[in-house]
Formats: sequence, structure tokens, C-alpha cells
Amino acid sequence: MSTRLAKQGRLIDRSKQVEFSFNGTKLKGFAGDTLASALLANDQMLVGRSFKYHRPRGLVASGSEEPNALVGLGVGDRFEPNQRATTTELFSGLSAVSQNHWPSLNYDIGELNSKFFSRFLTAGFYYKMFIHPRPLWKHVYEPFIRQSAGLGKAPNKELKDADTYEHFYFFADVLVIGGGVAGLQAAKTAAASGAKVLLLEEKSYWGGRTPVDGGTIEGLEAEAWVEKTLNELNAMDNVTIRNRTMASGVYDHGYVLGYERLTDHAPGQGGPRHRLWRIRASQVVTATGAIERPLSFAGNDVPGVMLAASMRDYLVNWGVTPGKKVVVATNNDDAYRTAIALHEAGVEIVRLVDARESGGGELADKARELGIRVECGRAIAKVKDGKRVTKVAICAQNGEGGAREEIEADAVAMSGGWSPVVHLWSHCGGKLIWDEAQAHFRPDPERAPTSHDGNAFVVTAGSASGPLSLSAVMADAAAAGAKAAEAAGRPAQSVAAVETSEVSEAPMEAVWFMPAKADIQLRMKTWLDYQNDVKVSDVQLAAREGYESVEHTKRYTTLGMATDQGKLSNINGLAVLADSLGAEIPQVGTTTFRPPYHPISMGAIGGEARGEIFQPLRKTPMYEWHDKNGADWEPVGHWRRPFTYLRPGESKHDAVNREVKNTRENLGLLDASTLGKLIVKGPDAGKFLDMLYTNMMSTLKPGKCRYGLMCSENGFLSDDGVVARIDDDTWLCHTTTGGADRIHAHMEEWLQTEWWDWKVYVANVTEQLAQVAVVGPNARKVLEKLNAQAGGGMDLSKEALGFMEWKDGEIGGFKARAYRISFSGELSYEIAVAASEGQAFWDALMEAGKEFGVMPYGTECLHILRAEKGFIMIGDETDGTVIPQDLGLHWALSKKKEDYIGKRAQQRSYMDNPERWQLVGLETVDGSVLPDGAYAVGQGVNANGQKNTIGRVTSTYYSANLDRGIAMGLVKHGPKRMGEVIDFPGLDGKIYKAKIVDPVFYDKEGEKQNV
Amino acid sequence: MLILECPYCGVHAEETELHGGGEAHLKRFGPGSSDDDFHDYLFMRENPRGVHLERWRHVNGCGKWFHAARCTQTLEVFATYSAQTTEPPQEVKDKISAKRPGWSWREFKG
Amino acid sequence: MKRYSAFAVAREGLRYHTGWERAWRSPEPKRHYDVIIVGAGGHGLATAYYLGKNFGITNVAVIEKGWLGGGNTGRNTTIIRSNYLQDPSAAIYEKARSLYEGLSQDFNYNVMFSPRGVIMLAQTEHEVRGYKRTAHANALQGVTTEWIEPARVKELVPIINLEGPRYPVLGGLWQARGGTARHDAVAWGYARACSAMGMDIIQKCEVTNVRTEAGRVVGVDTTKGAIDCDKIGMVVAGNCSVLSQMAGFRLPVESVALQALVSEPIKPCMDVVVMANTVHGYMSQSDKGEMVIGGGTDGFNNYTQRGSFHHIEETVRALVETFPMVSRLKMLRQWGGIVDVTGDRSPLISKTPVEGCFVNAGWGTGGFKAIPGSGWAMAELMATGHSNLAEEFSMMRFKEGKFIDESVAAGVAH
Amino acid sequence: MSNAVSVLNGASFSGLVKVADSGLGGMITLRGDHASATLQAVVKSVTGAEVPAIRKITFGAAGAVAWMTPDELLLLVDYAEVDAVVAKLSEALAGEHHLAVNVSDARACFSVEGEAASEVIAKVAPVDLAPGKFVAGDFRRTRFSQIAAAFWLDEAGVYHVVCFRSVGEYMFNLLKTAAHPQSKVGVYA
Repeated sequence: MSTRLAKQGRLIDRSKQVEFSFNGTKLKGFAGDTLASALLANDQMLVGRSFKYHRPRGLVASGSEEPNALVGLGVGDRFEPNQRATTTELFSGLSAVSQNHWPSLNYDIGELNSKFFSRFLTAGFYYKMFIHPRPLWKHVYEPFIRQSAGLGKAPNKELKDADTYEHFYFFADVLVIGGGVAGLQAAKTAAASGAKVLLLEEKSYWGGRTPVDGGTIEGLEAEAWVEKTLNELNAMDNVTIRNRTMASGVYDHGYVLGYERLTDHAPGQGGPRHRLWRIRASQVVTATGAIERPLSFAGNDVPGVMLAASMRDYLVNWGVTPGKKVVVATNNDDAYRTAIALHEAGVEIVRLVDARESGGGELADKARELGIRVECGRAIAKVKDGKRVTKVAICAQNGEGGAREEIEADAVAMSGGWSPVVHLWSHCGGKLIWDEAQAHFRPDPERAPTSHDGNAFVVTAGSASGPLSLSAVMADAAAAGAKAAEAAGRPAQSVAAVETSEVSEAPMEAVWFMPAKADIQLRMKTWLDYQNDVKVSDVQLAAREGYESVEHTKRYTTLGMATDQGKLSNINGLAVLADSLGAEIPQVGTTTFRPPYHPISMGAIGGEARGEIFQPLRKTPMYEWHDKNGADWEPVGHWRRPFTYLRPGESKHDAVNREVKNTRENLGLLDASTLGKLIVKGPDAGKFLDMLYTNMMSTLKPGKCRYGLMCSENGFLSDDGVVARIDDDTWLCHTTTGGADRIHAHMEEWLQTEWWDWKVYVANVTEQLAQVAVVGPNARKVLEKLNAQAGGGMDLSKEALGFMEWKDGEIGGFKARAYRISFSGELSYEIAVAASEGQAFWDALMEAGKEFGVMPYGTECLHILRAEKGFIMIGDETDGTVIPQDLGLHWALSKKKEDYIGKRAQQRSYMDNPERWQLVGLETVDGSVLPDGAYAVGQGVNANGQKNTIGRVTSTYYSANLDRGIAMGLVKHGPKRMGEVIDFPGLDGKIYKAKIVDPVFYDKEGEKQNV
Repeated sequence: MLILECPYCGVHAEETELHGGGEAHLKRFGPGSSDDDFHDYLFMRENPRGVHLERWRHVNGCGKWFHAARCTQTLEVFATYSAQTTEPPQEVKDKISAKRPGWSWREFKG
Repeated sequence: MKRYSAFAVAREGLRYHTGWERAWRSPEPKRHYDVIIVGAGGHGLATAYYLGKNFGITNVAVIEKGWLGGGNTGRNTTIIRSNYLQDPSAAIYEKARSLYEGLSQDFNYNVMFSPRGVIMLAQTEHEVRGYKRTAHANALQGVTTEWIEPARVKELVPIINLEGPRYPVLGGLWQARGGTARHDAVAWGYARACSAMGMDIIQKCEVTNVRTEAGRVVGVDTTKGAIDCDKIGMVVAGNCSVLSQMAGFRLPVESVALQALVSEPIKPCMDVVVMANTVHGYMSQSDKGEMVIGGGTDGFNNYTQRGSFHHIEETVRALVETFPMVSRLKMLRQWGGIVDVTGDRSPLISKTPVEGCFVNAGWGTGGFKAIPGSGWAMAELMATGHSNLAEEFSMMRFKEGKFIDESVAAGVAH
Repeated sequence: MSNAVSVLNGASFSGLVKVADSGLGGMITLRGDHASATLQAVVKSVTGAEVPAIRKITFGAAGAVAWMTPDELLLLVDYAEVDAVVAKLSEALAGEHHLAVNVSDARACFSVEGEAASEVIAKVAPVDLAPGKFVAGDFRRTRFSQIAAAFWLDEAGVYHVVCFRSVGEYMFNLLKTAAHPQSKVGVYA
């Protein structure tokens, strides 16, 4: 059984007991425990179920490579699935539940199923099954499969995450990733050059493996050296160090993401839960260490079978042992350290099987001296199936697994050698080479990832480079730190050798199958990927079926696609694949390494952008007034505009109709502040505007306004608005709400990149001004009243300010510019005042307007009023495929100009084509409202069997003033077909019959606006 | 996440301050041009796997458009330069040649 | 070729799966083929498949630089829908969708087409109008879609947050027979079927030159030697510009990065595909339980298959806002592909200035859903010189100004 | 004028740092040739400040001048004086190509004050704010999370942040969030 020992546990504080719960059972651990070590201390060997077969799963590793120990952590709005027990620091009140089982962890139906089916459920199973009959996949097979899919439970769908997140930008000369002895040494060396250094460590503690493995550095025990070095680094102000911060990805141009877990070890303490560091480093040192590989023997997935070095971690760091009678299996010397450590801690090593005929070095001798039974050239044939280890069968490594000796044991420590953690090196294109001696892929320093300047920007340090001995690791780390600092532009330094203790180790031997010629029964019980249940036999099958590319095998078997992304399984799987193909491992190659190194929270990625700062919300100066007065908001880009103003008990429809009638009969106010206002000034401004607009602007007289159209270079209508000429060399261009920034950018683009010799300056003054449309028969009255109250102001009479004229002056004591323009057909003024005074001006108008029946109106009323007049609306009549000619706007296309943006495009055959649909008005025969977006059908079908269409509705409304539906649309030969009735099939199954009419429905002579 | 140095304000701007503007040194064809010329001007973009000359705008910055010489295969940036030019200046061509001997792009060569 | 079936699986299970055949052969190239398809992605393999199936042309080689299905076919978010606005798009995507319905049976290989339904959320008045317009158009195009109200959206997507507050859900365009499929299986199923017809799929073979004589294509040079052919189909997505240069003509295409990501697998919580275009994000849940998430493209030419992280941030922000529970999931893996985008963001299935040379490209962000229809139309064009499905997608359209613009209905081309 | 109110009307927040709406300030966009002697003279006369070097802000008795682009300056003067100053500029520069326009009301301005100010801003802006990297008199246009913004550091170590008026509230809430009392990063402060 696994248990806590009386001694050892360098990371735990036995004086601080911590209570937590697992599957509802109250358990105890110590401060400094991880959830994993605490579970082991409580003899919780079984921690989860595998993905496919629901096999019982126990802890295999001690770090983020752990594939099995995934739990649901927390409750309610802080619940999170798939948290690794090995990277979860224990805290008081921690609540964890195991995953992927029903009804319980111990008795799982899924396991019974898979016990029976597993021999059929091999790689490719789903591709070969459930093909007939067709409907069953959706209705029977897939629902069944989906129910068994997934690992952890989904968070509650109704709850919003209780935690917050943030980002932080940081710039460094040298970023060192990994706080083991290599990372510390690299940081120390780099910092000595004066470089600005950032050092990140994903765990809460520093030093990595070395304090566990032992050895001395500069005469100090590893642990003491780590502490000393940390203190030195902390004392330097060019060094920043951060624990609990994982570098999750390396991206182009030295961009690295750091994932800092601020409160996961102490939830609810306030402040952000995670902070995502957006780091720019000119050089990156990856001191990410190496990961031990499992051995491939039958039953290597039984709870209690663990990586040898991880077992040592649990012993030394947390004082727990997974068993009392341990079998150790290895192909290298490092596992001897585990045997020795366990033995010295009083744990019985029932057998150490070393696959190497020649056995190990110094450590092996020491083990024998301690009386540990070491057998060379031997292997594990099979671990007896079950929820924990009970029996282990030993056989000769070089055989099929016959002549087995069965021994009693409750845990197995295995070591298949070590693979450098190359993920971060590879994210941005770093290449790997195969190291035959160590049987692993390691970074190829000659083919490092390159940055904006084309130079390498990632250097590896320590065992991440390949070497495993302490002396080699420290030497490599020091060199890496110096190299990075120099590449970051710091003076070169001669690196002094770091003195370390040395143990001579015998070379490892690659062992991809245990025993070497294991038969199919054994291979079908030999796991490569523990979480996804991929076995040696699956990879061999994939190869046999022609899925020869490593990517094919990965995808066909799901090897390495689990939440550990194959940290333990990839190399072993590759070796099996290579063997099956009779190829060399380097020829087979690896799959692509993609970020993140280890999963990071979506919350952290989103950062602070949630709730009210999810996106910027643009507000006009009168926003709060609208909000208090019933505004029903409509998002328009990042702006929000009142769609209508609801009165208590009023429906949207009624509110809109009220506004529509009142504006025509009395007085309406529209907040038009969102309309774009661009000042264009300079000797060449007229010439410039003549290129930008389809019509002539250079001839506009100061004091006058003109409606203008803009097209893209591709010929399509992009924006419209009223242009006012301010003085000889100054124009003010109004754009649509959406157009302000877009058209400003459009102008700057042409001025900067095409006509840079033209003397024109543009300024966007959209937000400088609050603009109010004062509309209706009483418009002049209310403004004159304001002037009267203020004892004077600008003359707004028909004579003094005619239609399509503007002037500056004062209105009601406000410095204002008044435009006599109308988008409604009513007597209408648009008044611009300083944005800071917008609310005051609006208040004054509302107050003075009372006696004239003033009401604010929203965008829907605006749309209806313009539709009644047959005015087009960018975004309704236009959609990016419409040219001015389609809308009968030929009058706005200057014949005098040889060029304007879009003119050439409009001369192309399909644009200059009478068959194009043209703008008309549409009136339903029965007065009803045409459905939005409806198409008019013609005769027959096209070559692809689709019904032929002859037109479509572009805008459609109920007009309260005319008490009937009115619409505009584009219809083939439309203007030539006045009076014809055409059919619009609705989604409701009805056919709407509409007559083609003139688009001007109201006040055709335009008398009302000219009073 | 690219970094480009804006030649106007000198900021080493990260991509989020910038807006990509597509192929550089386009020659505008207007009324009177042939269908082919106009078509090529609007749609036939250079799309090399390698050296590319392109436009960027420092939109969240000084607002200026500029040109960049960049490798689309490695994302190496050879140089950034003024937008007020119809062809890459000699020193820019030299910088590219130093890294990609024998390069060519439209009518321009190393 | 041995058929796949429950019986076969049972039989093999009893003999430890020793009897399975290769899914496809790995032959050396012959000296000459009637047709060479360059690119063994979904579109290329589908083209070859329908050349054989519909026109009896089986002396075909599909040449692939890397491994089959290793481009965008193997790295997309597997959404299948045909609720497009413009007639030519609706026609070819609906053709593709209807072929997907029967693909598993057609291949005797389960591509796991899952018509679970696709919703495109309307979160602004403009989108409401756009999607109603699309629904009207679809009704006339023979594409079954419907406009649904918020309450129905919530029924279909329990994890959605309807209220906003920023962009309340105003409804959605619902295509009940849209869905997803297992992307690798689509490529593998086509490959297996092509191989069974005697076609050669030649992987790890890069085309280094396209040989022409008197304006006519005569063959290609490859890293496995020269191969002659009567016709060639270029179906290489992001690399089409490079290949067309070899044949001496240019394409109206630019290559940019498109990114996607998956969460760690969780128990099923969302059975349909949801696209939220106002906030730029879309999401579905795979049969493994991962939330599969995609967003928009980068803004610059790129061949690295790596995108810029701020696009991932924008997408995740959008989805956290739309599906609050996503905040407590974790990103397991992010990746990028290179998509080829045309001037109107619609594809090219077209003859080229070189006789006997055809191109199928420009699918941008929307290619996977089109694979069967694209292959069907391309095969028809290559075999007969004309295809109604392909006609509007000719590269000539840019000269005439006859665009196929799908962005107009507030839609995106994912 | 008494009717005029700044976007958040003087609101402020205290957390890691103090964030406050700076109230109404006079702002003028001046486009023209920085090298022009006339321009330099009139800028000096209305603000007391020299035309700044690239990415700098200069201060004078009557105001300040910030470098926006190679052909644009931002003049900071008293809100009440803006019209008069614009008139002076236009008059003085009548002879050369220029554009002077009042943008005072188009802006929202905030001060960010406190030892953690650099860290708070570094949470939302892609700028290196390590000590010595961004100093008093530096002026930077960039992005604050999702909006365009400009900021500078004064002699007193106070950051001044400017953005468009319509997103003033977003900016305030953004800075408030970044200044959460328990969100100290602890690298610069």
C-alpha cells in the first residue's frame, strides 16, 4: 500500500495539517503537499479512469507530464474539470472528484464493457464500424459514443466564472524558462553580463530534480546551492524571478506567454486568479529539463506502476512511498537511485531488473552492497491486472516472455530512459536530432528558431539540451546563459567551469519492448498512451494498414492526443512505429509540437476583457439621458444608438410609430453625434475630394452643402454623406456612423500611399461635436425660441439659411454650427455643438420643445422617415455588391470628371450591364409589410436547379404616416416595369404580391423640407 | 506576433499596433486602362513564399503607412521604409540581398 | 479490397487484427498518367475519386509533397453547412453537404458525418436582416434553413448566454442538417477508395516544375522524377501561387494564416455547431469531448502555419462572453494552417491560361465543408471541360467584375 | 462655458494606483511642417514650449506640445483659450499648408498616479515601462487593451492618458480593473 513515511519530505511542513476531500471523503495532508502526494499518503492508488476502456488509473508521474491523475476541482462557480493532481498544490478545504466513471471510481460499468470489447476496440475501430444503415450514426451510434466521450464534467452552464484574470506586458533581454539548477545557473551567468533577465518556474519550488537526485555544486548540497543562488539572483535588480509561472508557448519574434497561477493554491484570496505574461525577449533560454520514459511491458498501466524518478520525488519531496514491496525495472542507471533511496527509507526492493545484460555502473555496485537483488538482462513480462499492483512476472529481456517468475509486490518503478523537454524549442520552428546513445530526440543547436532579424533566439540549457549528468548539465547551462546574453547584445564573457560532484554511469540501452520479442497477447496489454488507451498493438496495426506517416499514426490511434499531449508516450510510440516500418526512428520523425506546453485557462487567455470591458462601448455625450429615458439600445459597431424610446407599457412597434408620426406632425430630436465628421483642408483638398466622391466637390461654394457618394476602388458604394464647404481650402465631410473611422483611414491611405505630393490634411473631428437633428414642422420654432431666450442668436429663417446651406453662430447661447439638411423630408436642422456641451444643449431643446410636442426618436424612426422619402441607406440598399448605377444615382456620378475612385471598375462588363437589378419602390397589393430580405421569383430554375430570382427587398417597413407597408428593393429592369406586380415568397409560406412603384412614397414634390 | 519598426515614429511596434495593408508598390490603373491592367492592379497580388514587399499602417500609433520587406516563410524582417516611394530604396534592396542573394520580386531584383 | 463491417471487426478481433489490409498502396510513380492531381488533401483526393467514379478515368496519380490529408484538411474545425447567400455558393456547398450525407456508405469507411445542426447567431439588427435574407435565398436554392428565435436558440444550446448584455442574441439562422465530420477520415476514406480504383497516391513527392509545350501541359518534374500527363489539376490551397508560377501564370490569391484551438475534453455539453460572427468566434464539441474553436485570419501573407496569438485571444474573449462556462476550460492545443484567399473570398474552380491545366483553390477559411462538391465539380470540369457547379467560380470573374461575395449577409466563410 | 462637462465629470478611483478623470483640457491638433520656423515660432508663442523631438512632449508656461506624427502636433492649452489659440495659429500659418483644429471635447484624459502606475499601464499597453525605459517627457501613442490611446509621464512621476471621449468610460473601467488592490505584479514597484 502507499503511505506516508515517518521521515523525509523536504517540501512538507508536518506541523501544518491540511484537510481536503476526495470524492466526498475527508482526508488529511500537510502544507507543501501536492494533491497527488496527499492522495498517495492516504493510500489512494486509484485516482481515475482511462478515456476509452475506463481502465483503473493511478499516478505515474510527479509533474505536469502526469497523464492519469486528472480531477474535477472546486465547486460551483469555481469548479474546473481536468485539473492535474500533480500540479495542484494542496490547500485547506480543497475538494476534488475523480472523473470518467459511472457509477463510481471503484465500480465502473464502462470498465466491464471494455473488458469484454477491448480486443475489438482497437485503433481505427470507429472508421470501420457503424457505417450501415446511414441514419443510425446520428440517432444511435454517435449519441452512444458521445455519452462515453470526454473526461471531466462541464462547468455549470448557468454560472459565470467567479474569478478574474489579467495580462501583463514584460520585456527582457534574456528569458530563462525553468528554475532547476540549469535555469538558475543560466540566469546567473546571463545576469552577470548586466542583461535584463526574467526567470520563470512553473512549480512553487525551485531547483527542479537535483535536490532529489543528490550531488553537490560548488561544494554545496544541491538544495543549499539552489537557495544561495536564488538569494543572489533576488539581490540583482536586473533580474526578475517568478515561480508558479509556466512558459506555455514560444511564438514568432521572441514572443513568449507566461502563465502565472496566482490564487490556484489559495482560492478566493482576491485579485486575479491567473496572469498571462506577454513577454518579449530578445533571447530565450529553455532550461526545461527532461522527462523520464515508461517501459513498454504488459500491465504497465496498473495503478502502482510508476516512473522511477517520480517515485523518488514522492519519497524525498513529500515523504510518501507508493508501496512497501517495490520492483524496479530499468534500462539505465538512474533508476538505481530510486532503489537505493527507497531501500534507505526502509522500503523493500523485492527485485531490480536491469534490461541491460552488462548492467549498471557505480550506482549498481552501491545497490548490491546495500543488499538489493539486482538481475541483469531481465525484464518484466507482465504486471497482474487489477486496481493495484499485486504480482509481477519476471522473464528474460531477450525473449518472448516465457519462463516467468512471479513475485509479490505492491508497486513497480520503471525507467525507460530520458527525453529532453523540447516543446518550447520546437514551437517556433526549432529542429531536433536523434541521439543514438541516449535514445532520444534533442534540440539541434544548428537549427534553432529564428527571430525578426533572422538570428537564432532560443538556446537550450541543461538536460533540455540532452546531457543528463550534473557536471554536463551545469557546464551547458552556464554556456547557454553566456551565449544568450551575448546574442542579446551584452559583452561576451568567459564562463568558469562549475565544480560539481560526479557519478560515473554506465550507458543506457534503448528498450522499446519488454521483453524484446513480446508476443501479441502481451503487446495488447502494453500501454503507450495511458489516458487515450493506445497500446503497442494499436501502433503496429496502424503501420500495417498503411498509416505510415507519424501524423497518420497519431491521428489513427490517438497516440499523444490526450491532455498530456504525449509527453510520456510519443517517443515510445515512435520507436514502435519505426520498428513496424523497418525504418530508423529519425526517418519517422516526430509530430509537430504546438502550444501550450501544458493546458492554460481560457479565462487567462481572455484576460480582463469580460463584463463591462468585454469590448469598448462608444457613448455619445447624451448616452446617459437616452438610457434614463427608455432607450432600447441597438449596437452599431462599437456605438450604441437608441433604436426607439420606450414609454412604460409601450411595445417597440408602437413606440416607433409614435415617433414616426410625431416627427412628421410636430417635432423630433435625433442624436446624430455618431455621424462621422472629417475636416479636409489644403490647396489640393478640392482635387482630392473630387477623386474620393463620385460627384464634384471642388465646385461647391463656401456656405453650401452637397450630398456625396463614395465608392471603393472596386466600384462598389462604400459610404455617403453631406459635404459642407467651410472656406476656400476647407471642407467638412459627413460620413455614416460606421464610416467615420473607415473613411478617415481610407483618406489617409490614399494621401499617404498614392497622392503623397498633394497638399491635403485630414482631421477626424467626429467626437469633438455633439450633433442633434431637429426635425419637423416645429423645428425652426424651437430653435428661434432658444435664441429668444438667450436674447439673440443666428438667423435661421428660410432666407438666412436656405436648404443645403450651413452657418456658424450661436443658438440659445451655445456656440453652434447649423446645417439645413434633411434626411427625412421635413424641415430639418442639424446642429453641432461642442461634445462637452451636448447634454446641456439637448436638455435645452427638450425643455424649449415641450410646447411644440418635442419627442426624441431613434434609428428605426430615422430609417422609416428616409424610406418614406425613398432615400437610400448605406448598409440596407447597399451591401458591398451594389454600385451607384444600381440605385438610380446617376445624377451623382459626375460626367465632367475623367476619374474618381471606383470609376474604372464601374466600366467592367458585368458592372456596365442593363441586366443588373435596379432600385425601385415596392408596395404590397394588400398593404401588408414585405418580409425583410425576401427575394422576388421569376420563371423556372437555373442550371443548378435553383429557382430563378429577379429581385430582392432591401428595406421594408410599416409606415404609420401612410398606414401601409412600404419597401425598397432591387429588381431586374425595375424602373422599366413600374406598375407590374411581382411575387415574393415568404418564409411563412405565403406569397407576397408587390407592385413596382416609384421609391418616393411621401411628399413627392419635397415641399415640406423647403418651408 | 510580429514586431516591425515604424520608420516614421521609430517605435518597434508589436503587431497589435499595426494593420497589414497587402502588397506594396501597386501601380494604380484608372479610366482608360485596359481590362487586363486594371484586373491585375486590383486582384493579381504577389503571393511569394519568401521575400515579400508589403504595406503596413501604424494604426495604433502614429497612424502612418509604411513599407516592409519581409520573408513570408521565416517572418524575418529585412527592413521597413517609407511609403512615399514607388520602389524599394537601394539600401533596402541591399539588406535583402545580404540575406537572400538572388531574390526577385515583381520587376525588382537583388 | 476487404470491406469494413462489424463482422469484419469481430473476425479480426478474434485473430488479434492480423488480417487487416493496407488502406491504400504506396506505389512508385509511373512514367505517364492521363491525369495528375497535385495535392492529396481532401479536395485533390475528391477530384481524383469523382474522376474515377463519375467518368471512369482511373489512370490517375495524386501527388503529395507531405502526407495525405496533412494540409488544411487535417487542421480545420470540420464544420459542414451550406446556408450561403449567393446562388453559386449555395449550389456547390449544398452539393457537398448532400454528398457528405452518404459518404460513409459510399466509401465503406466511416467519416462520422454528424448532421447535428449549425446555428449562426444574430446579435445585431444588421445580422438579423442579413440572416433573414439568407433564409429567403436558401428556400429558393433548395437549401433547408430556418430563422429561429432566441428561445429556440437556448433550447438547442443550453450553455449559451442569451442576455449579453453587450450583444444579446436576437435569433439565429439554423441549418438542421449541417454539422461536422471526422476530418482525417474524409481524406483517408477518399484515399482508400481512390487506391482501390487503381489510382496511385504518391506521398512525400514534391512537384518541382510544371512542364508545358505550346501552351499545353505535358507533365511535371518531381522529387521522384519526371511524370508525364495529359491533364493536371492543381489542388494545393495555400501553395497554389507557387505552383501556378511553375506553370507560368498567376492566380488572384493570397496566403494567410488561419488558427484554431481545442479545449481539454469534457463530457458532452453542446450538441450543435454555433457561429457568432459579431464577436468573431465559433465552437463545436468533438466526439472526443473537446470544444473545437476557430476564429478569423491573420492580416498578412504567411506560409509558416503559425498565427498571431492576439487572434486566439479575441476568439476566446468572444466565446467566454457567449458561453460563460468556457472561462473555466483550458486550451489544450492551438495550431495554424495556411489558407488561400481570393479577391472576393470565394473559391476558384477554373480552367487556366495553360491548356489541360486546371486549378481548384481559394477556399479560404471554408474549404472542408466543400470537399465532396468541390471534387465533384472539378472532376466534371477536368473530364468534360464544363461544370455548371464550377462555372461561376472561374478566375475570369474578376476581370468582368462578377464577384461572389458572401460577406454581404453579415456572414463569414468559415 | 459652464455647460461643458468632461466625460466622467472628475470621477476617480483608488486602488493599486489613483486613477482620475483630469477634467476639461484644451487640445488642438496642429498639422503642418515641424521644421517651419513660422510654425515653431507660433507654437512657442501660444504654449511657451518648443516643438518636441520625435516621441516627446515639451512643456511651457501656457501649455504643452506633444509629437504625434512627423506632420502633426498636439497642443495642450487652457480649455477656455482654445478658440483664441486656434485663431492665432491659423493667422500665423495662413501662408503655409497647415491645419489647426480644436479637439478638446473629442478627448478623455486621465491621470494614473502611484508607485505601481507603470505596472498598471503595462497590463494593458504593449510598451516597455521598466524603470528608465519610459521617462518624464516621453510621449507614446499606442493601444490600451482594445482602444487607441496616448500617454506621457510628467516630472512628478504621474502618467497622463488620453483617449477618445466616446470610450472614456471604457478606459476608466479598464484602468480601474488593472488597478485592483490585490493585483500588484511587483516587478517595477
